[in-house]
Amino acid sequence: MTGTVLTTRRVEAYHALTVVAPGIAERFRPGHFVAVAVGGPQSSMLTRRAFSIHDVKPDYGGTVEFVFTVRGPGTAWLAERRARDTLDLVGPLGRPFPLPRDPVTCVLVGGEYGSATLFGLADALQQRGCRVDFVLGGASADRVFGALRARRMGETTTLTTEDGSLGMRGKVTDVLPGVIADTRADVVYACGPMETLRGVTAVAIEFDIPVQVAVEEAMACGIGMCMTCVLPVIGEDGVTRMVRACAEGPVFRGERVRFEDVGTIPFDALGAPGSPSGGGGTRNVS
Amino acid sequence: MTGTVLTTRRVEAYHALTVVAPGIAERFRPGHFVAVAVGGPQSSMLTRRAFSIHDVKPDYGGTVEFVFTVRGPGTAWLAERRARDTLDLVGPLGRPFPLPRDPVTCVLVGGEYGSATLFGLADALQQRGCRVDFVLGGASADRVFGALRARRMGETTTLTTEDGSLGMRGKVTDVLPGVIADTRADVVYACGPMETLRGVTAVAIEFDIPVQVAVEEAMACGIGMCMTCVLPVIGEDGVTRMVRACAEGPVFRGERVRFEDVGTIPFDALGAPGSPSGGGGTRNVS
Amino acid sequence: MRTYLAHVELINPITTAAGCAATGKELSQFFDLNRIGALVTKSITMAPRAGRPTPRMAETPSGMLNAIGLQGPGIDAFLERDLPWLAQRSVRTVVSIAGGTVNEYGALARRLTDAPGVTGVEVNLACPNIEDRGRVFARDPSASAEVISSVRALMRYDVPVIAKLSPDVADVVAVARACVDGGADALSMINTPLGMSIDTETLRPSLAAVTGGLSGPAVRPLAVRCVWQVHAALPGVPIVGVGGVLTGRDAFELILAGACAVGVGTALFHDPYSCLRILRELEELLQARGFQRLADAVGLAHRPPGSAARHRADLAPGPGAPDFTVPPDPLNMEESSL
Amino acid sequence: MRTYLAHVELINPITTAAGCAATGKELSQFFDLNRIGALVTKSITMAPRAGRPTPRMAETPSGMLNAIGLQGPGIDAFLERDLPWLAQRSVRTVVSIAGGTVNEYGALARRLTDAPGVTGVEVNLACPNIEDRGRVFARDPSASAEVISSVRALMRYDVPVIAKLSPDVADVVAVARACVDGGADALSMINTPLGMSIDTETLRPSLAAVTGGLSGPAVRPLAVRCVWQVHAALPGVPIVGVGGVLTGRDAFELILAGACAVGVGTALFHDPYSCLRILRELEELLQARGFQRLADAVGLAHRPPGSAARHRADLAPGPGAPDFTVPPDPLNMEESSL
Ligand SMILES: Cc1cc2nc3c(=O)[nH]c(=O)nc-3n(C[C@H](O)[C@H](O)[C@H](O)COP(=O)(O)OP(=O)(O)OC[C@H]3O[C@@H](n4cnc5c(N)ncnc54)[C@H](O)[C@@H]3O)c2cc1C
Ligand SMILES: Cc1cc2nc3c(=O)[nH]c(=O)nc-3n(C[C@H](O)[C@H](O)[C@H](O)COP(=O)(O)OP(=O)(O)OC[C@H]3O[C@@H](n4cnc5c(N)ncnc54)[C@H](O)[C@@H]3O)c2cc1C
Ligand SMILES: Cc1cc2nc3c(=O)[nH]c(=O)nc-3n(C[C@H](O)[C@H](O)[C@H](O)COP(=O)(O)O)c2cc1C
Ligand SMILES: Cc1cc2nc3c(=O)[nH]c(=O)nc-3n(C[C@H](O)[C@H](O)[C@H](O)COP(=O)(O)O)c2cc1C
Ligand code: FES
Ligand code: FES
Repeated sequence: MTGTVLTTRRVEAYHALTVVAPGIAERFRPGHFVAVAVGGPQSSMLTRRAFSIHDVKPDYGGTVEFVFTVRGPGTAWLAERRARDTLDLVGPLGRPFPLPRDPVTCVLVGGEYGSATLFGLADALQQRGCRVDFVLGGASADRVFGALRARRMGETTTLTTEDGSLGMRGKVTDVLPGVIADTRADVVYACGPMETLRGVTAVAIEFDIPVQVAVEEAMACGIGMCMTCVLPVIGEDGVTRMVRACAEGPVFRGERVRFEDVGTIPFDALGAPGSPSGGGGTRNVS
Repeated sequence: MTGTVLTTRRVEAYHALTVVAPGIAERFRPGHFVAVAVGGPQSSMLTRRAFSIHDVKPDYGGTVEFVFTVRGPGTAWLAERRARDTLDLVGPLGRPFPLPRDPVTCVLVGGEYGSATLFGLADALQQRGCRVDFVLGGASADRVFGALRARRMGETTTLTTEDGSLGMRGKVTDVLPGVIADTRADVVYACGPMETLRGVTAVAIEFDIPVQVAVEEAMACGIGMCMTCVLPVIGEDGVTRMVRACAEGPVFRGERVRFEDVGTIPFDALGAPGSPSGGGGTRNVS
Repeated sequence: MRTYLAHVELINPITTAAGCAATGKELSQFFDLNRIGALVTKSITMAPRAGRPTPRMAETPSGMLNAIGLQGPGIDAFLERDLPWLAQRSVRTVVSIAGGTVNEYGALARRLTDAPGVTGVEVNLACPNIEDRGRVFARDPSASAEVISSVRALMRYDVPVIAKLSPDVADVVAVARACVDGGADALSMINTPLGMSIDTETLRPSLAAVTGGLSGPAVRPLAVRCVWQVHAALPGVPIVGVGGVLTGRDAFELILAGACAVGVGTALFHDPYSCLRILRELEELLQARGFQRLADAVGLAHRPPGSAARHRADLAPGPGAPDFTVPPDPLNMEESSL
Repeated sequence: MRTYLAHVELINPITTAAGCAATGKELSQFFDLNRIGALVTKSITMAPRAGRPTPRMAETPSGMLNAIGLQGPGIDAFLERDLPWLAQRSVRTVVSIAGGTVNEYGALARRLTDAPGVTGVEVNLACPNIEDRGRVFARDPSASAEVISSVRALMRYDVPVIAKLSPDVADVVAVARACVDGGADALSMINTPLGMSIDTETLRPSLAAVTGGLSGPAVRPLAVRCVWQVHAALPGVPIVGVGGVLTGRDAFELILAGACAVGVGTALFHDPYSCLRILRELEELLQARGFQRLADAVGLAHRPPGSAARHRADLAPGPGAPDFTVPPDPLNMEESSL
């Protein structure tokens, strides 16, 4: 689980770390993430930080790269790592993107660093003969991740920024309907802030095409044990359950995620306090 | 209080760090120590680590060097520091060695890394025309600190190791009586483990010459506020008090330190539970 | 490194802590669950529970707060799906149970008593008592005792009942004693003390549930103290030490305080292999110090000072030194009673 | 950034925590003591006290244990030497007092009532009550109330009496309420919870006194929770928030929970300038968020959710979204009563 940092680089507003981790690289599938320990041996920060895997390469037996933005002390610490430092990672984790059997047309939508996870996916899709079009957005030009690579890989690439500094002014959801219509897309894949995923899902529903979203929920373990990362998702049986973003996700069918109710327990969820299924008030309080 | 690490070096079994710290270097007197924060910004280690100042130099406005052995996680972290890292130090702290007015003969006794503090002292003594003789010891050759420098500075230098790998086999206290007799020493200075200081003090008392010892007690603050570093010391008035090694010390007259009672509250100490002075049982328990 | 939890033998003292290893399946991806002393399940309730809204977790210095709200499938699904999965693999399983009334705990025990594969039952007492205005059972010796005796009465005689105690009390020994009097075969401590943090950006509590349980190394000093106090008062009662164990050293610390088994919780989130690592480190520590059996180390730190050499020999009074040590301070009951 | 401790105005909310700034002289080498809201002295006892044997300190994850045993010169020396030194410099001084009986606390109040330079009296209730088999006052509402009313009765009417509470209780609100009923003008919380660590080399407790008080960031979640609970129950009572404050953010957290002043303890050992740094950071945080007065932030996190935007807008239900939020769980009294 301990890997050596091979390279560090800045990509616009983001940092990227490449770490030698053969065990993770080997089993990687697009949509997987890693959970990274931060702060070193005597750190006061106990919980791992989750990052989508951006890229894997065969060098040194296998490397993984992830891209991140500095948010709090954990990512600040990561941003100070240098080549040859060691890093403690667990992975690959989560349910990856499901791939279509047939060579269909796919629109890949990325918001901010959410784009990082889409290139491995594009690769896998193209290997199956799928057509890939990108829609990438961010607050400003430096927060749109991977525009160049998207232009190289995608049939078309549409960029948006909220301040208009790159591509169209606006959000990915503003341009998405046009792209779906133009490309006659069969399926949408998306990764980005929850708000973006909600919008993308709404658009896909409008066009009546399937949408796969990779969500981001605060996580303590990343391996399905702590139950902190749950969100309300409607099951095959129509029942809403609080499911773990790390174990059942992070990739879900967008239509199944009750985006409006994230951060709540919907009253009709299985085991909700008011629900007929029960769910008395018992709780571990101290 | 934040200084940049200028150089790091290994000296036998020890590590040495030189840090740019003009404010500390400027006010340094032999016997002073620094209190160093360990573990970086999100460290779980809250208390500072105390180290005697080994050397100060005028480079870069003033540098201080300290020498240390890896004991626990804090010193392990320090041992990993590299040039250009920053280090957070408070100092100079403590009561330095008092210097004799007259050009007398001084024996300087150092055990293990305790020797580190003696060279600044030797310098100051020699500037006053004192004769300086060294007695340095340690468990093994690589744990005797500063033998070469002592040989250069001292009139004589006697080395001891417990395993006989350097100098005489035995302890500094075994050879000290001979050195005092040979040099007709007027005063003894000592720094090292408590056991060594106790022995050195006993020898000095036998010869009826004054002895100044720099003690080492576990410290949380180093600046006289937490009261963790106390030991029983007999005052001018003959009354034993629990005094702070960081503020009233670390240098004490050896005869005044009740070495046998370190780690206890002697029953006749001011405010001891059984003592007539009172000291009821009131205590902050939670 | 065998140990006993009441009359039940465990192959080693390392267990998971309740609620920190989900159903066991997740952890079994990382190691064979038979290699640890026991798997403690999350607390099972009668009905399925969706738990609390998110955010459910907040990181704090050397710890974390959680307010999961006992999300779980309820006893039926547990008995149908999760327990058989564990039983098929012969995983020694301690089932943790939680309820809102004495009867609910009893009903859970009744459901478990005939279930195959139950090595022990741990009673999570840190739940609000509906019948006493939501007062937490674990904070009240008599309510705790009532729950325990109800569970003990209904549970198969050869399955030990373990009472899980909270540190948020004025006198943990009183609660421990009440539980033992109520029939507890063993005690587990500590559950998480109640804590809270506020997000200084949103100006609101970090957790949707406002308060939550504090776990991780930050609380280890509280766990060591509780284990110490209870072992001193009730030396014959087996204790599972839980709280902030990250390393073999930490497990050893709880064992020296009086625990004969050690639960690993938050550490599992940081390192899914931690149980095995801790076990290995503990074995090494015991070996290095010449212990033949785990039992020889249990509660060892209680023996009178002087019966083993102080580490820093320079601080110990010399052999012939006058006995100037401090006379016992009559008012420091906290220590002098130990 | 003025604040009020009962009717006494402090120029700012940052104070030292009792027992963490010695006599004040030590700290005055680092900054002018007049720049902080108040200096809280270490707890003064009637007689001089030598304290506990060493080791008195053990580092723990994000915290430390201490068992100093109230070493100090006694009230006579304090009134002769330490208090006049502070008074001459016009340092706003809150004198902390500690006793083993109700009478001893009263006797201390009597000695202080005419002493010039006493801005407030803080009553350290975390002392064993000799008359009740060493039971700690702070763990017993009625014993706490008795001490407070004795001190209040004997202390000059215009000097506020502050009760310092411990978190080692099942119900901190009950103790707080008893103290206020007993006449406390303000409350200070938290004192250190009782903890312990064992040295795995010597196989003995790390502290000579066996157990000790846990302080530092590790306990901040307990402090925030106690301040929150007490402010919710007694919104009119001024609270000094103490426990694990290292930065302005931490002070702000306690203020949002309901504290109108903040004590800095362990942080002073790490950084002797920390009081001023924390003050500056707090000022910046308040300014950045547009607060004009400290009072506007006190207890602000209690306002109903929704009256300010959630930070992670993506998690907040949209304006037209159906109200699917969780109905109050009748059993979660801990939160629902707040
Ligand atoms: C599946 C998944 C994939 C992710 N991929 C990326 C990525 O590729 N690039 C990137 O920059 N970020 C990504 N994130 C978000 C990233 O995990 C957080 O930004 C990071 O944990 C913040 O840590 P911090 O110490 O800087 O902040 P702090 O706020 O100090 O973190 C405190 C605690 O909260 C948790 N936390 C806080 N915010 C988040 C969040 N948004 N998501 C999850 N946990 C959080 C942390 O894990 C930690 O336990 C991803 C999150 C998830 C769940
Ligand atoms: C005045 C003074 C001068 C010192 N000079 C030197 C020196 O020049 N070189 C050197 O190698 N060491 C010196 N020491 C000892 C040094 O402070 C400890 O070795 C160091 O603090 C251990 O830290 P740690 O994290 O490695 O160990 P840990 O055991 O993890 O430390 C835990 C805590 O205990 C305290 N502590 C533990 N042992 C000691 C000790 N012996 N003295 C003081 N505090 C202790 C630490 O400060 C810390 O708070 C000196 C101590 C004092 C008091
Ligand atoms: C996420 C989480 C969930 C928990 N769930 C339960 C539970 O269901 N039942 C229980 O008795 N304790 C529960 N606990 C408490 C732990 O079992 C344990 O007592 C506590 O976390 C202290 O140990 P640690 O520091 O090793 O985590 C939970 C703790 C955490 C962190
Ligand atoms: C070394 C030390 C000595 C203390 N002495 C006292 C004391 O004399 N009286 C008191 O009421 N609290 C005392 N305390 C408790 C502090 O005032 C404070 O309540 C506690 O340490 C939590 O705050 P902190 O985390 O900022 O240190 C002491 C704490 C420490 C660490
Ligand atoms: S992060 Fe722990 S269960 Fe998902
Ligand atoms: S180390 Fe704090 S008083 Fe000496």
